[in-house]
Amino acid sequence: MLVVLRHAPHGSSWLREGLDVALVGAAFGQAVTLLFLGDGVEALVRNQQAGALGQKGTHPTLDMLAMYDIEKLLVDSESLAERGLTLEDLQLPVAPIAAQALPALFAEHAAVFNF
Amino acid sequence: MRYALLVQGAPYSHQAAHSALRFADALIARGHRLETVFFYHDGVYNASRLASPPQDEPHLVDAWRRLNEQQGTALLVCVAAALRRGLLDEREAKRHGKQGYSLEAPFELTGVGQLVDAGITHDRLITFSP
Amino acid sequence: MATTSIARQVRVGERDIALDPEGYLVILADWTPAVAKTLAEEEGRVLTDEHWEVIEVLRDFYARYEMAPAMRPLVKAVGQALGADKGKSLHLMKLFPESPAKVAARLAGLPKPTNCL
Amino acid sequence: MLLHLLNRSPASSLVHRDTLRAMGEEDRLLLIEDGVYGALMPLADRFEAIHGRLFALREDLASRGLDGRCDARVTVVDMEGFVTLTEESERTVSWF
Repeated sequence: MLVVLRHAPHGSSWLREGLDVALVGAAFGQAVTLLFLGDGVEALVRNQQAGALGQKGTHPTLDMLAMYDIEKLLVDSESLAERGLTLEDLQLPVAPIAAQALPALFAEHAAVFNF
Repeated sequence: MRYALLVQGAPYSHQAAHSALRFADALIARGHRLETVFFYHDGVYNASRLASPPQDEPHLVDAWRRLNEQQGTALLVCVAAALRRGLLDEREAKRHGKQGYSLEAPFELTGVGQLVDAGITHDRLITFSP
Repeated sequence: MATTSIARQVRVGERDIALDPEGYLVILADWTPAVAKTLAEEEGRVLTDEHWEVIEVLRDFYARYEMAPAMRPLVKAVGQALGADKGKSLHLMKLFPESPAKVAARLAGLPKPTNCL
Repeated sequence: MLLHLLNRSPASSLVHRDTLRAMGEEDRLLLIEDGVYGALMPLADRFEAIHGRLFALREDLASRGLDGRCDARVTVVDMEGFVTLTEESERTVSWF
């Protein structure tokens, strides 16, 4: 299954709730691909912290993905470039994906969850 | 075909729940089966047993209940999203030491695993989001 | 931190530790090995070295990732920390019958699971 | 072939750009809710690349006073047409 994360951390719960779907899918034995697209690429930026009132960030969850055997992590190159980010700015090793490859990615998965 | 809907918008805040209910009626009219509706994110508010809209507005919670009566549609509510937002059935209220409860059958609190399962086992999964 | 209703208190040494209706710690910072021992004794469990090392793995997992693991990642974490022999669900089921991820998480002073799985 | 749903106006949200980049050559796009504002000119030009594969939901156009004002390149469908589009597509992806 493909889980697409398109929202930045902290501003809303979309990123956290999308990650939860990926974790549960993996815990159920599904092969999970994660795609960071649009503002979702902000989830990968280094040096994030907890929010006000102690609201948990999502950065520890990203570190945890490997423990759930979620290893196919893709980031949309164009979304990174638009935001002035490079792969060196990111906390995890992720594979860049070019815009031309996106349609095939959406087409090849049996289930797509777009958050 | 066997359909599942994922509803993520709160009723009366956003059109998502209205659209999902309209789509539900239309797919049933075309002879399909609506087997599952999964409520996630702010969609969990659709399950509030205390919803009290004015008489001259659509009652969305009752509309979901009717789908369950007509089609046996499972109305599944993500327990993790619901508890944070104050939607507890009697059992969870007891488990958390709360008086009163805000969610009841035919809505069921369940895990996200049921959503993943619906995405894989149903012929179609359509998402309505705010 | 979240406030949870206190169902009862349990005496550990000089302190009263608040528990929720299902016996999870109300204040996670209350946890000490003595608290774990008392919670285990209440259920008639005796904690051996093999139990303690799993509890340590769980606490380390939570400190690192801010989330209690489901069964699969717990097995993986135990395997990484304690060796492949122990990184098996059978080993964990033997130590914490019923549900290792839940029972051990309670003894390790982790938050109550959300029942999400 | 996938069906994509978009419920954001291209006048206020850029999510339609990600939608278009994710769409395959056969994929279709249905505008619903506030997405139907994109069915009128000049906003409809944003969808030039998917000419012939762009749809809009009639009841959302009508409730917004826009029925009959759609760009000629947009196919208007009713709720039954929405269901038919989901029948004909392997999967549906929602953008919001």
